[in-house]
Amino acid sequence: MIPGETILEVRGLTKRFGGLIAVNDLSFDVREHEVMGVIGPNGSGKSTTINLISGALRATSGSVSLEGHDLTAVRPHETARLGISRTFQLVRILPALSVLENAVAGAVFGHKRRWGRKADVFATDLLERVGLADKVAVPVSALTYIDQKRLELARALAGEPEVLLLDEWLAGLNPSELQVGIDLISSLRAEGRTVILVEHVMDAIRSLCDRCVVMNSGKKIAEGTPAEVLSDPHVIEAYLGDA
Amino acid sequence: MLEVQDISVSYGLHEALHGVSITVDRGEIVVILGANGAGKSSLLRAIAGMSDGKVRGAASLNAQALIGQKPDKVVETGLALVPEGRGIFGTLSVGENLTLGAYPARARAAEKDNLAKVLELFPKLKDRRAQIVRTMSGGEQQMVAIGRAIMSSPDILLLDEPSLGLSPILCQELFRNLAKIRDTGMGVLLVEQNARQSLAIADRGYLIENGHITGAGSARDLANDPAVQKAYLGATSY
Amino acid sequence: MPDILRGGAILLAVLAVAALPLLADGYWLSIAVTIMMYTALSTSWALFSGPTHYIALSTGAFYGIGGYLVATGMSDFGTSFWTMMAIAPFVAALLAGAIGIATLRLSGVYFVIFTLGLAEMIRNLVSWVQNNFLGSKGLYVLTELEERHIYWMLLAVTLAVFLFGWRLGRSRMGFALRILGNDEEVARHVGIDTARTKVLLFMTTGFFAALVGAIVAPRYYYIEPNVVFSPELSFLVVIMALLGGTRRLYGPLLGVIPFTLLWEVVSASFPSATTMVLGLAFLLIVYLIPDGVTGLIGKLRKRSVP
Amino acid sequence: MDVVISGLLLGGAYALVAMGLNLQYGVARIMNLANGEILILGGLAAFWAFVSFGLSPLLTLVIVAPLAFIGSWAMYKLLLRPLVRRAKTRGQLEVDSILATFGISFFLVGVMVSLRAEYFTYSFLATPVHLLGTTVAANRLVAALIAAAIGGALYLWLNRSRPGMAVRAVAVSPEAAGLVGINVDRVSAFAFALGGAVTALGGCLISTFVTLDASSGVLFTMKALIIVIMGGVGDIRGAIIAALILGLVETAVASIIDPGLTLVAAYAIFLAVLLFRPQGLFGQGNA
Amino acid sequence: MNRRNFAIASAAVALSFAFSEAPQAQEPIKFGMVAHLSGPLAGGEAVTHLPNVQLWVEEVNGRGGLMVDGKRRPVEIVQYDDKTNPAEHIKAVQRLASQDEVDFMIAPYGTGFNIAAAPIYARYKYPLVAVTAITDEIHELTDKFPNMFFTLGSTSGFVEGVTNTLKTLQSKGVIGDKVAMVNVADAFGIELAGVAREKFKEAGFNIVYDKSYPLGTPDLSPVMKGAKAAAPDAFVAWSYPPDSFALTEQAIIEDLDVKAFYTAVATAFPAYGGKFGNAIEGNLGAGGVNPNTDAMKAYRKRHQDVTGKAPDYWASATYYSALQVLEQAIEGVGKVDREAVTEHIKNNAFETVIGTIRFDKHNNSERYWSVGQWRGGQFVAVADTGMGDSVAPVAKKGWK
Repeated sequence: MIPGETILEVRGLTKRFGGLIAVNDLSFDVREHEVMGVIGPNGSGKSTTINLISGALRATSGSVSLEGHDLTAVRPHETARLGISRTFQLVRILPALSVLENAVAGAVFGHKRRWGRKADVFATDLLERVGLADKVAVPVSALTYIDQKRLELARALAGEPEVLLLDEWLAGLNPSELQVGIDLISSLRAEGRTVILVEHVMDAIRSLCDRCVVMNSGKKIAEGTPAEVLSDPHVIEAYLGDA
Repeated sequence: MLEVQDISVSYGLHEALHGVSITVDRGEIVVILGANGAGKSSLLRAIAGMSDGKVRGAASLNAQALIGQKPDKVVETGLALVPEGRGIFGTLSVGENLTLGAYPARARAAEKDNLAKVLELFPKLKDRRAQIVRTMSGGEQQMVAIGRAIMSSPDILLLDEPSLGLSPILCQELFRNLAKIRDTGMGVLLVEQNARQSLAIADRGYLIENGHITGAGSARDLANDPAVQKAYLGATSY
Repeated sequence: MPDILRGGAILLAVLAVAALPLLADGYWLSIAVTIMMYTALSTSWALFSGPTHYIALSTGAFYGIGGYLVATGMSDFGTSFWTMMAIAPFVAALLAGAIGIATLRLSGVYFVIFTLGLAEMIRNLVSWVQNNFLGSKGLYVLTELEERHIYWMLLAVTLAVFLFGWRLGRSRMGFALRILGNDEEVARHVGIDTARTKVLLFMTTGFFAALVGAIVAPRYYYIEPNVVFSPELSFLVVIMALLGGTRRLYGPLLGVIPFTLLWEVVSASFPSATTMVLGLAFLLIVYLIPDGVTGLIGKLRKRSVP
Repeated sequence: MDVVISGLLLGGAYALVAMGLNLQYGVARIMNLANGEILILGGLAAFWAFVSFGLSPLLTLVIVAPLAFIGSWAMYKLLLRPLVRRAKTRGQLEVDSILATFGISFFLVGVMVSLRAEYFTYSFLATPVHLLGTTVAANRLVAALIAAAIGGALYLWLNRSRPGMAVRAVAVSPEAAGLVGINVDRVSAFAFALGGAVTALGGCLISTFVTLDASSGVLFTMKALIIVIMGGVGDIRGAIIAALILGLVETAVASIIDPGLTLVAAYAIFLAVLLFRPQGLFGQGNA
Repeated sequence: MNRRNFAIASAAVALSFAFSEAPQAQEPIKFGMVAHLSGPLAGGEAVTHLPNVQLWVEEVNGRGGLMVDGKRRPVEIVQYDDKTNPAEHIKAVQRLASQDEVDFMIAPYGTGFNIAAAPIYARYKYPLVAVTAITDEIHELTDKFPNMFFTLGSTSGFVEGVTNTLKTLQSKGVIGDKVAMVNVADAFGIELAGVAREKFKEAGFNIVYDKSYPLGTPDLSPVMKGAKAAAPDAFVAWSYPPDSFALTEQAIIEDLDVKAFYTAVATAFPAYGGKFGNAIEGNLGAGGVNPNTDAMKAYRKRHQDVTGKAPDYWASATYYSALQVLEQAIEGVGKVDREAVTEHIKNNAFETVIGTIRFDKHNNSERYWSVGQWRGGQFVAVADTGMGDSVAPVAKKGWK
């Protein structure tokens, strides 16, 4: 799908932890229907960026705005209601809830605020969408790793986000699961969803992203199509290695 | 010599590690490569007596059994672990961290020598003795963590993803230092995702996938293996 | 069971419980009052602390506010018992709101410690106000209410707590609480205002505790601040709720009944060593029934069904 | 000046109470609600030795401290250690230890009631001492001096000696302590026992100027918890300073505003610390 | 489960059987008692109530028991602990009445507990001879609960005693008109301080320091320093036991130079004299007795011999007297008939260790000592209502 208008704007975003600058003057735009990759070495500030956008952390300076709404000083629940959903680096399932309830959780408090039967139907559809239709009755503790990831994705989608943040969603999957995962994200892309994807898996970056931001030590060192950034000498030096 | 025989680790119903056997000798660097969740950390924690799960199998160092021992006993047999996230005492000073490293009885006699060794390896720490560790940068904290492990006079040093969160330059420095540590006669067992750099300094390596050892060999052979190249050197991030 | 049958059964049970003062008098009625009081307190405590895992030791404070406001209202201002009973819970809820806003964003331990001393602090504060601004010839709560009237009022409160809990369990807010209890981070990111949810629930707990304190006040005729603001009560409520289990709405009830009876047996059998034996009983509960009675029942059920 | 001296002396007494709890909560991670009862037991011992044998509380100290050490050690090993083992999370341990130690405190109150239900009160060094233009009671001064000595000794021991450092290491991170070969179990038990000894010792001293009875422990537990949290969990220096601040604030409020508001003031500063510095005055945050 | 005896009582019962002239053992008369064995009031209970019950049981059973229906029946105590918790107290009283079906009950310790238990006593028609209960609501309470009797005076009577004592000292030129007053901030202290504020003013005293402190305050030195700074002629504290001790100790340390020093509850405790020795010569406090009557002397000696401790110089004797009232009323009626016993108490006079007790139409005995003073190791009454045997108060001369 052809990328549309700019939907998310990040401007001069900076986050300090004590003396450490985790994110340093970061700016980029995400356009509607676009899959934006954020890559970089461990500790380069990718996850901090996701946390700043989702409101889990508050920026030291700079701004994030979604369709003109300033998200910089907004708490996570408000961010969620304004249309940003996320998954977590280490998968976070609600262990005492059923599979269906896990998915419903995303639908109830998001900006559509579905409830009761409506929410159940909606969540059931999404579970089917991510391939969990036959696992609805399974206790969440018995789900495999990939199924937990699917469930988390269903929960995030249930919020009907304007922008979906996937924080290393593919990490830890074995090669066969990886293909399933990539296909799933690719189908989201085909639906025209706007996604920010933090990843280490280069295959996924290449096949899924419209554009990429490369970070190192909190700074953006490159931005462009995957092909462009992956051949950028700075990126090779700082991230891919020249050995 | 560290000998790990047929170790399995399970957390509840989930088995994270199935019958893994490895050996590490003094004076060599052995690297274990594997994806996230493959069971690498489970292996190290099981050997060091810090597993939260149920551990079966055997491991021994210098003919002393390790499995079933608490971490403090394991340290006394001559094994030191630098865990993921470093496991340092963040609110204590560099000096205190190093002194605590020499807490095991086996390390007391050689405390001075070990300290000299650490400061030679990491000259930066020399004038930072009074600094509180958590105010230091990631790379410096990693030095403290490794330095503290060396203070316990280990025969074998275990490191869980030491390059995590380090800038490429610091990574290079780290791996150079590991090579130096090997040259002092210590054995180093390294769990890494940074295959390229770790294979460059390692003597031998194992591949671990879904809790199984799926390959083993000399570092050079592994680096040249096309499957390894695809899985760890090309297709993934590094 | 069809809903209508279940509804009928509940109605019958409630009627039977309500009829108790007609059958039992004296001793058994006073035990029934105790059970009813602790059921209301523990159940409302569990509505908040069960899902959120914040151990609130503030029941004694709010309960004390209820009793104290009734006493001071009647003794110092000549207001009626009913007026004060109506006002007290709202005062407590407001206070709970303020405390919640200040402390619920902190980690659990701070909250525990803050609430631990709360009863003591409020006792000091009201005593000071009483001493300096009201003055009093003692705090008397002289009403025509008898034990059975108090019992019925407590029954009404208990039913209200259960009804509230039942409605909550079926509401967005109840669902929000369950999510919050599972993972607060996730809860925030699916759009739940966790701070507001916690504060509102904490206010509800304070509301009910003060209401119970107000209703029970006429039982004592004479209110002493150091007795109504009892830190011990806070602990008893927590222990009974945990003994029963906080996962189910009826869980605390299953803790209150055996605990009250155990307490009776202990006080009757060891009149001069009650405190000591109760201490031992606490320890046994903590070590032997860590998941509460409901957890125990669940475990037994699992064992009997292969 | 009056206020400062009296405040510091009161703070000295509080410091004694808080140091013990700080070791127990900071190192062994047990929020010990029976701490106040251990203190009262110390007071009871001092009272009993004084009344029956005319033994000076300063001598009783020497007997009480090792007894309390052994008792607390046994309490940790037998009653609390299983909870530490059982707990999957820090929160779970907190809930369990709150309930268990509350049970223990009940039990101890029961024991003491059967020993002596009346007030324990006696006169020891209740003589005025003139100090910097104000009068203070000698017993308070002695208590404050001993508190300072114990606090100083503990501080030096924790910071200068190897075993002391091991205790601090466990306080900072039990996991990392295991990694450097510290037997976390043993150090925790030791710290808990030491905390009990210091608390009981505090009880001996406090009984010389406060009228205690079997049921008054909970007040001390509460103050101690407030101080420990204010000072920063696991930090002896913080506990001492927080105790002094609390003593000063309480005395100032009692003298200048109204004695009826002392506890309210204590709570107000507690809340202020929580709101503006949730890790405590000396706490190092969530390292 | 519910017939646990007070160990000493049962020993006494066993003893009484041995000496009983009746060939077969008589069924005991059961007396219920709910005590505060722990909690804030346990200290006072242990001084003032429990030893007297022990003494009384031993004495009555020593002579074979109470004469009822022409036979001597031993007495037996059924006792529970309420941990100073009114809810527990009410439950325990209920249990005594309906489960143990005790024949009579012995009044609890503390104003609040007497009032809280009154309705149950009334429902089961138990006479309640309250001792350690001081209130100005006696009329209202006895109207509501006609089986309730008061023996230790009213709040106003109490404050009047103090006012009169101060007045006497003032008229002798011992003190001026400046009074420093403090009170413990709970119902008891607030009530007394409230009444005292009016009465002191009426009597022309000038209250130069007036503060409250919370129950359980560990450090009362600021209070004493504040009082001292106001340079009073007299010091009055409406205090409870722990703070009575602490205030006195602080006064010694601060060397509070007053000629009248009053602390309320616990001043009459033997422990008070024991702790401070000669320093408290001339101290005033709540209560006091006339230690010179033969009855009182004999009582104090027996108390010491039987229980191993001295009685306090206030409510101990009154509490024992209340037991005597009950005893004489039961024997006067000659039957275990609670209503008749209540009537008997209303209509008769009783000879007790504190003298003759007779109740007025409001069930109040208007004979009590209200202020005592430490004189040569004894705490003697210097103000009273209806007793007429108190001595004149004297100036306190320093703390040495």
